[in-house]
Amino acid sequence: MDIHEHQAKDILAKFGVPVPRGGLAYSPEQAAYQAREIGLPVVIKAQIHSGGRGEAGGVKFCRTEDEVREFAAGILGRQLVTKQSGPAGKGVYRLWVEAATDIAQEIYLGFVLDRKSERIMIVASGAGGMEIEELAEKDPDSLVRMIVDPATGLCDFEARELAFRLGLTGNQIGQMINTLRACYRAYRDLDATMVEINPLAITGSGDLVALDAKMSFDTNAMFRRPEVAALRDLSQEDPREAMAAGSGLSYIGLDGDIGCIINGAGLAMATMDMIKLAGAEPANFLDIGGGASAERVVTAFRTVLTDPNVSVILVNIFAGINRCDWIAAGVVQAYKEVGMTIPVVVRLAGTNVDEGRRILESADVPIITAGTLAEAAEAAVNARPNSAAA
Amino acid sequence: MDIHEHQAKDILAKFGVPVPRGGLAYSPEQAAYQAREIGLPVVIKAQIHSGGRGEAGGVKFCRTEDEVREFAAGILGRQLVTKQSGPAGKGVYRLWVEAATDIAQEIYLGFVLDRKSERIMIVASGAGGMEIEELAEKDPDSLVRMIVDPATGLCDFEARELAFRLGLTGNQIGQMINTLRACYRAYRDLDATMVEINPLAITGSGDLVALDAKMSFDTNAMFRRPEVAALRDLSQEDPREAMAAGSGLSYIGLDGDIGCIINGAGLAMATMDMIKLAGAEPANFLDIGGGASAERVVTAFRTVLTDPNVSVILVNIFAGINRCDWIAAGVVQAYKEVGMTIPVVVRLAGTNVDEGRRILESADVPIITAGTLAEAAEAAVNARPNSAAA
Amino acid sequence: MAILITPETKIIVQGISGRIGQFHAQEMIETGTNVVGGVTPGRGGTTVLGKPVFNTVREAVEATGADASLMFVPPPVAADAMMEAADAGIRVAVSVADGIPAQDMMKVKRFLRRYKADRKMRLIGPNCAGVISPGIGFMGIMPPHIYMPGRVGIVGRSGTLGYEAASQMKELGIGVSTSVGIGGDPINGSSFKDILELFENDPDTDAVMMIGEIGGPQEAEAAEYIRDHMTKPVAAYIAGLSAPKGRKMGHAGAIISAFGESAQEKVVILQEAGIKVAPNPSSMGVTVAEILGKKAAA
Amino acid sequence: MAILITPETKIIVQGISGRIGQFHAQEMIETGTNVVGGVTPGRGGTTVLGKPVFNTVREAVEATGADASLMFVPPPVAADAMMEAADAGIRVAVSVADGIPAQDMMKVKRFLRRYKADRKMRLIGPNCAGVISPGIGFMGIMPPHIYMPGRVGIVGRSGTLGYEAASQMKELGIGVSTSVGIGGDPINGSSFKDILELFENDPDTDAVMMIGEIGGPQEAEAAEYIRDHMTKPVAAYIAGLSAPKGRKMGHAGAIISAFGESAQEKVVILQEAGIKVAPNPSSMGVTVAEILGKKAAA
Repeated sequence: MDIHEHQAKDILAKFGVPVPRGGLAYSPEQAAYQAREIGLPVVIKAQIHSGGRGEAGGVKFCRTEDEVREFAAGILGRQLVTKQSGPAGKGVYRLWVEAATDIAQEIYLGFVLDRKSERIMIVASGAGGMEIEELAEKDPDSLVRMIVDPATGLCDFEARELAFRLGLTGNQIGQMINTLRACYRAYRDLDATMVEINPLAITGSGDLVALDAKMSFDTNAMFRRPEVAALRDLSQEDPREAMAAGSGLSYIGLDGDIGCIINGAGLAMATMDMIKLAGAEPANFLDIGGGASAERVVTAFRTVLTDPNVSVILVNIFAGINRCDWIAAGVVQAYKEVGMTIPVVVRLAGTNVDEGRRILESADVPIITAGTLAEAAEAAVNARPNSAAA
Repeated sequence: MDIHEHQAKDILAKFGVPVPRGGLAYSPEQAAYQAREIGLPVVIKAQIHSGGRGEAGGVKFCRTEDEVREFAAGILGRQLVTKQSGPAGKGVYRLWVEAATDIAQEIYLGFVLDRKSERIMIVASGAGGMEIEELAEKDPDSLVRMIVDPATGLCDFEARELAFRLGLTGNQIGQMINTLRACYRAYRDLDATMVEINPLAITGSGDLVALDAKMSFDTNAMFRRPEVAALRDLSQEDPREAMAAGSGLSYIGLDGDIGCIINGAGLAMATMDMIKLAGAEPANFLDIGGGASAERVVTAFRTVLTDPNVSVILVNIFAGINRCDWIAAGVVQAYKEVGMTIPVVVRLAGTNVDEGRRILESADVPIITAGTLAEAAEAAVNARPNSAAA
Repeated sequence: MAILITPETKIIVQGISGRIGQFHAQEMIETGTNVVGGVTPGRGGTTVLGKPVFNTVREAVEATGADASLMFVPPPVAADAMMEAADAGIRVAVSVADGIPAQDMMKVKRFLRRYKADRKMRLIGPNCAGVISPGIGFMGIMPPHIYMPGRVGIVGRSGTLGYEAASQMKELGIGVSTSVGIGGDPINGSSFKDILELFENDPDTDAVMMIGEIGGPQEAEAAEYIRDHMTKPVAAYIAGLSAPKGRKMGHAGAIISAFGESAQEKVVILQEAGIKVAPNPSSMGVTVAEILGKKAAA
Repeated sequence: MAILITPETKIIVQGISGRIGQFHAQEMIETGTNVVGGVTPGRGGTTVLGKPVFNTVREAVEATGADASLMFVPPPVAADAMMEAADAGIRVAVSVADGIPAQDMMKVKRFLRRYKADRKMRLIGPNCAGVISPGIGFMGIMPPHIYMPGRVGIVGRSGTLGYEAASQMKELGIGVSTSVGIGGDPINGSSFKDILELFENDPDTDAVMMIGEIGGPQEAEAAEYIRDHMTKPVAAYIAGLSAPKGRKMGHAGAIISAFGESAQEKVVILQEAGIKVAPNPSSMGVTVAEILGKKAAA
């Protein structure tokens, strides 16, 4: 789960990270008011769940209130397309106005889960401002990595070593130790999956301040972090993905025309691979999850059909904790309730497969059945209205 | 550092331990008011830094406001002597008034530092109400011990196992897990050295509630726990010990007549052993600590002399991080400033011993010098005004 | 013999009194699995499916001599159940829970380091289908009828792809010694390498089918182990060749990282280590047949 | 050879730029101790007493090859300094800091478990006088002139009582191989047993004087070790026979617990293990002379 920059800064500031003074605005007037309160010049930043805002025109340095008002009026309510946002972009509904900072140097600081050590890893670089991927490519020697032992947490001496390795001096050492400690605690105490400060600026007067901040959180842990879960902003999410997630489905929209309803993330990915191999493109990733009821299957059909590009639906179920009879009942129910106008290919295997097949056969629905994964993918690709042209 | 029952309950309640409703009173009227607010009957408990209050008459079950007023008037301002308080007792300046609880069973629950494993140990017993020493003697089989691994903290399954081992059932299991978790976190997060709930009562309706609570804290960690340090109540401490501690001295008043000024806790104890062996009793334990200035030595003299029983002072210094010359200068200064009327025996050894001896010799002070520990102890015992009688 | 579940294994089910726990425990018992009891805190002294239920795993182990545990415990308390099993002396544990917080798994891995190797619990999962030794028994949620007893091991992150492989193999008359789902979470109890080691040392396994996917370092680690230490042939398949970069695909673990963990890169790493990689998920069975043939020829 | 400090030991001083650090570093250098540098964060690149100062212990170790560290670091950050030393590869560290929070020491002990035995740092202290191998060098705050070089080891919780013992021994012409103050805190880096093991294995030590006090389990643990594993004679003294029950006597560690840790009980435990216990602190030297005589007779 992602949150906005201003929320991340709020959280990190509470843990002790130095951030510039700032305020939130939902309108040009509010932005001007905030600029007045903070004192000009200010920097205005579009709040969207995506990086690359600066290059995309989402960040503006303003010297006057008029500039503030003009920029805010121009961007609020717009979709901002960045290199990370996807082609549809993300809607800008709030702005963060903050005191402009005199920047002498930019540091990159990130906290992520390292799957190799299965621990939190700190990645830092004295050449901040760039994305971590770029950094790793352009200035790999500047990257400092440090793994934190959860038994003791981040020790001050480790933070100090990291500060010295980044070339910091004087007061910056203590400030860096505090910042690292704060980020580590925020990560650990709030079940984050990522904390990133980029840039962590060294100001003209030599102090550290976090100019941008990103945090992501472990969805699985949000049951025990209600204060974090409350920061979720649905305006930044794909409405279909959010709706599906609410019904226990894992759905991701893609660019093809073959709608997929599959159980298990692995089988879903493999089925998409088979579709591609057969010369077509999947319209989505969809995992119906374990223990799926007929109702959930119907919801899956509804979700897939919200995509106008879908020209055929492929249901591929290898039931373990699921049951083929429930799935089959769901398919039949979907035909009755959803009003199906496109072909549906169904492949069932595993728990209660015979009952499942019997249900499909005895129901009066025009389903194309398949015995194996390969047959299913091929049948789906061939069932497309335009496949005769191929 | 000890705190009062009501403070410990406050802290533990914030961490999630169930406690009865209660309020603090500094006068009989306040006590009656609290009783009215809480609802009669109530239990009134003298707040002193000592156990054994019940047997000593410091706890009273009251059915009427008059009873409350009468008990409060009788005990406030008095010294309460318990079997743990020492003969002088502890002054009662505040009362805790709390809702009376219907007790079905009493559980003992304690958290301490186990020096063997160097970890926090939980000690619990289904036969609460008694002191842990009594429990260990009378019902050793009821004692359940569990050591907590600091790398993971107390796990729920460990707490659950402990609850089952105490014979708890139903809702009590969950309540016990919460209580154990809360105590462990309070201990760990606040640098406690001891958390004790005795009794942790099972009420008539089967719920757990902490009827008494004690907490002690690690003095060395109070620099980072200002909110805990603020709970210190000087009225419960020996004023001489508190004064000495403020000057970097470790002083403990005892019953004998030989005042001791020594460096190092080990040497101080050994010197006391030697005094006892020579047939006398030390008036105090006093460790002047490392790097002692002449001023600190003077303060040590003043502190020791506040005890009217002192008939001779024994200064025994084996200097390492200390310096004999500074100590000697302090002794000379004490003679000038404090107005010494009793004999002083001084033994110096270690760092800068020659300079120290020279300072003592060249000063015009009637000091008895000794070369060794044995000579020093013997000289002190013999220098007492009444020693000729022995 | 097979691995992890042998005829001697005594299994308890943590969470046996729940609906799902009871359903799968019954399947296990019906298939001849040696289930000796269950654990549900507060239900100690009752019985479920004719098996005794205990309040704690420790009590269950003491009373039944159980050495393995299958856990049907909800994600928020699943990590605690794992630690309880480890502390009570369970040697093999399977967790099917999907949705355990990553930091809980960090804690579990940390916790397991308490124990020396000869006393350490082997954790399979979480978020996995479990373990089946066809003809002996199973601990998990897989449909047991799709597995034919035999001499090829299966190890995979994805449960359903494991079924797919077993079923393709059965179609070709190739049986399974043991099939292990190691689960799709970013932090899991046993890695590919851990299970490959067991297969390498199992006299009843001749070859292994390994099913990986995008994300994480465990396939590369496995490739190195296979190249340097395995004498038995290994076939592999990596799911997610068509996954768009930067999107999560269900498994929290299946994130393409910046540091070279795409399906394409994994295929190359495996091939460079001399492993036969199935070109698509429909040819997993055929690829196993090929490496078995190769072995026969060698 | 002696223990802990040998002629090969290269020592750094953490906190060398401070007043106390500098004073004792100078004493060490004047007595011929092999001090190779110091560490003060932020002072890297400067020199103190002609020795190079580094920002981190790691840098100091890399530049000087130091393998031992004496720490003059204030109690609130003393634990961090210990962990830094351990992580940088220091093998012997002495902390004199008095007043370290107990939970900080729990963390340090936990931290040290990261390292395998052949790489683990031996921590002496905190709240101790340090270590001296007379004639070779010292790391600590003791007055070096009171120690005569010789073949008896001293190990004690109390610094000043250690001086007392050395001085009584010198009076009788008995020299010291190494004297170790393990410190008075409830949780310390090395126990009596740890140091006794070193003396037992040191060819240049013939006998050991052990100075305990009230509180804690380490004297009883040492008694068992001496009885079962030591071939060299050991004399002992326990301070606090006259300490009133239930009062703290300075050392946070010197608390009489409910579970049998009084001075009287310790004396009995030691005597039952066959150890000669000095009846009072003035007879520590004489008691050492006795056990040396006994050994000569054996």
